[in-house]
Amino acid sequence: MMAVVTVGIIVQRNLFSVVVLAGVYSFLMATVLVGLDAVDVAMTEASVGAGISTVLLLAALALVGGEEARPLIRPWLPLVLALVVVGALVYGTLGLPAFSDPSAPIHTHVVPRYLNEGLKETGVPNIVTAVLASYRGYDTLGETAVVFTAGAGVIALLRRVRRKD
Amino acid sequence: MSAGAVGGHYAYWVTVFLMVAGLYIVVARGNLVKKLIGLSIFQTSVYLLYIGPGKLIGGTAPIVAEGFRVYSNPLPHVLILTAIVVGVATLALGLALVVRIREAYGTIEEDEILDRDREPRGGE
Amino acid sequence: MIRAQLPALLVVVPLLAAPVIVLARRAALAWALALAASWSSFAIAIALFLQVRAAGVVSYAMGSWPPPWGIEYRIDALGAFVLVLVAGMGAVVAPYMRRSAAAEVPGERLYLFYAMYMLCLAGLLGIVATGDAFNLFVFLEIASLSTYVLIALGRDRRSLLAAFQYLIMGTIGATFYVIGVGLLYLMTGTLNIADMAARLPAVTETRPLVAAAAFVTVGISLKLALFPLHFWLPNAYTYAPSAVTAFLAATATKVSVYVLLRYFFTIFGASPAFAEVPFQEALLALSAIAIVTASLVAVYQPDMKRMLAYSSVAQIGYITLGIAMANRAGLTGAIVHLFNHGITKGALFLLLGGVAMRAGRASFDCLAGLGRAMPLTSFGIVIGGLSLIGIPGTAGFVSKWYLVLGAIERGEWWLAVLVVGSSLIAVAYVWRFVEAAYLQPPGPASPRPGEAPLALLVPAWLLVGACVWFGLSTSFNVGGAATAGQLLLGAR
Amino acid sequence: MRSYLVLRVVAKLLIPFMLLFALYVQFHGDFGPGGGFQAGVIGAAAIVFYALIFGLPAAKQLAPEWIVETMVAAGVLLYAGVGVAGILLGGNYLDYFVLDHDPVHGQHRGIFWVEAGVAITVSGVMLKIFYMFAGRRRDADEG
Repeated sequence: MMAVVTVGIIVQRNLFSVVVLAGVYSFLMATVLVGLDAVDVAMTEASVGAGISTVLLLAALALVGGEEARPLIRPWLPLVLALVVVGALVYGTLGLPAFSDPSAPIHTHVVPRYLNEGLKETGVPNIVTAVLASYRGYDTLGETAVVFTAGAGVIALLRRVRRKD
Repeated sequence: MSAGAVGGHYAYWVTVFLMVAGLYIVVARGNLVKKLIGLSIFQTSVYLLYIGPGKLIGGTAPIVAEGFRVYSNPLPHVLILTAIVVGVATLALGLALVVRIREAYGTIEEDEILDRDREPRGGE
Repeated sequence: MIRAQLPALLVVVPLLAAPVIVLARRAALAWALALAASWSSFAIAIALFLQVRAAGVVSYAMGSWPPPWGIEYRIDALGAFVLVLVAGMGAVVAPYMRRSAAAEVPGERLYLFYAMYMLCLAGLLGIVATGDAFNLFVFLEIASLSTYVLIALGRDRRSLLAAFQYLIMGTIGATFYVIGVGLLYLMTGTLNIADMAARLPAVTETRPLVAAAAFVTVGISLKLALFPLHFWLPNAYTYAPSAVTAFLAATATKVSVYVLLRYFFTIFGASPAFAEVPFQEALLALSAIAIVTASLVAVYQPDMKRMLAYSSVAQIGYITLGIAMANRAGLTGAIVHLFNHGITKGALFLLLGGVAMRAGRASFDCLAGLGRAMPLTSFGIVIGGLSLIGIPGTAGFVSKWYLVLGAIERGEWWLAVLVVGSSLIAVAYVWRFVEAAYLQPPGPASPRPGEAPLALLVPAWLLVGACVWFGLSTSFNVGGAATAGQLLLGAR
Repeated sequence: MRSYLVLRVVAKLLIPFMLLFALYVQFHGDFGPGGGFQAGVIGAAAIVFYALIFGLPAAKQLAPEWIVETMVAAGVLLYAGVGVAGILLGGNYLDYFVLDHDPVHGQHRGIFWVEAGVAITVSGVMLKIFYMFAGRRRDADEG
């Protein structure tokens, strides 16, 4: 399903439809994430990935004009690059543990502590929020700083300068 | 590759396809906005790489409640929340740059911009 | 009590300064805050260096959660050494920035410029100090995003395109890094670098490890501007405001080298799976090509800043060459060069900033007759150029000496010849400046006689002095590098 | 902004619930899915939705430019401030145990304030970016 949407994005020339397709793509991704029990992430992907980025893209398109020029004349170079990366990736994933075997290292090493003591230590049933805010709270501070940087950066770039620069 | 293993690796191969599709758009297309969208597709494929293996067949969402024993792995979810936010931040900044480039050059096609640069060095 | 909190304060002080600056909204106040924050983080970096010299490794658990569960700040000899370089450059560039940025960045955006500078400093310090793989990615993003904005604030319209291209390349690099960390997480179950290194040998499945190593290396070398992936660097350095170029040239690429060292030796060195994978040889070949071609391209550049940008790509080739040698002398040479090149390139770009401020551009036609118009600046550039070549008595010589030593130790003569030979190419492009500045009469475009403002000269000359001082008394930089090299090799 | 009667009525109905939902997501984050980011984004989306329907100037009265800009900085300061409070009270940076006599309650308090900081910054940034893009277009038309 998502593969079809992605191919659509590649082929599509009119930018407006590409943006809409990107929105559809994000919503599809959100549904897949719900299927994978990633409820928090699905919600974020839906609201942030589909909502805000589509709004931003549309706002930018309004300023930038929605038509795309003819595609690149020599597409074979990127294709070759893409195929090389495919090879490396498939090679890499062969050795990975199967889809959901509980014996995989990620389930056995660090996570059990979060799951078992999470409620006792932080009193927060939603382990994801507990890990996000408390166990790895510093990551989230960095993340908020990233959002802040983007915000300040956009202000710096787009603030109208009185004299035409 | 026994059927089980192939089934097990389906999630990875979807990730691989999306990753490569995103990369292809960024490299092949000249339009700056298209590049940014390709970039976000490339980033979303990483989410699958993290969260796919985190799922346990019998498990439910990692919210501790009575009656549930097996939970999916919450750690990748935390990492992906950060990755989504970083992706949107980069997108917002990229779009701001595209708007400024559009005003400075009048176009958002990479090759046209490069031609405009080869003119006599105006705008110094 | 404060001494125990130093690792956290090191990053938090500049990180906190940025929002306060955005609230302050006035450029003068913003500059004062930026100065105070960068100097205090420099002081903390020095205190940490002393702590590490005494205690070996400083470990700090964020939020009091023990390491594998919470995020850990882990500063060892190598980390402390790079921290001093980054924080030092931050402290030196901050006073320089007041005049130079005011001339190049439009007034309303100046206070945001300082906020971005603070975030970039916090990001870079955060990358070096952290002991957690994913946290490193978060701070890598903070540093990169603020760098894109800093570059885009340049006066020239081409700085926008340079920033955009760097954004695309940088984000791809960062995402490659995340894929690498994801694969490592899937195999070891932990994100803490030290914990990961401990658990890696136990992992039998080698294929994903090799893929993870490939992804992390490609991702980081994109940020490092290693030879085939360096296309964003010349434009970014040339069109960015000169204060930004100086700061980036001295720190951004060096931090990526630190990450490469950290991954190569601490994590991948430990597991036997990498013995047969030809990483070392590939890196050796790439750095050799980088040194030769980048130096050659540098000789034919019309613009001095772009010439120095290509020379940066070549110098980074030296550092990766030292890493690829993987023996004690080579590694010490790489780490020492990381420090020396940081100072030298920082000094050169700061001086060029003075020229750009007075003459509007830093291209060769307006450098003619600089010797008389701006004697102090051009003399400083000459000393910096000598250190770039590696003339005995300057910092550059020390690192080249160790690199040659490492090459001989490995018995590969062509490497030693390469290092010395490419220094000759460096002589060529430094001579181009000397010839333009001293031998040619002042052309129409060259600046009216009159020195660069004091606020620009003092920091620049501080760095030029450092070049010479570290060339002569090598206790600090070689000592620090040797212990760091020993630590990394010891980990193998 | 031409006025669409139907849109305006629907908007009047929807927006209060969107804001309410944003607050719900914020405070319910501990028990169900949700947290600072989602709450911030949904809040910002509600106001953006309002701006689209009732026009930018109207939205700017609702959330004036300078308040949004202070929100952008205030959220990060709040978050880092919680961390500094942890240090002052004796723990490491971002240590919630020391925020209250009983550790678990301390965690609750820490997580609450941290999530609030995140929500403020995220909604501030999203709104500010929207104002910038929309404002730009308005000037571009007149300029």
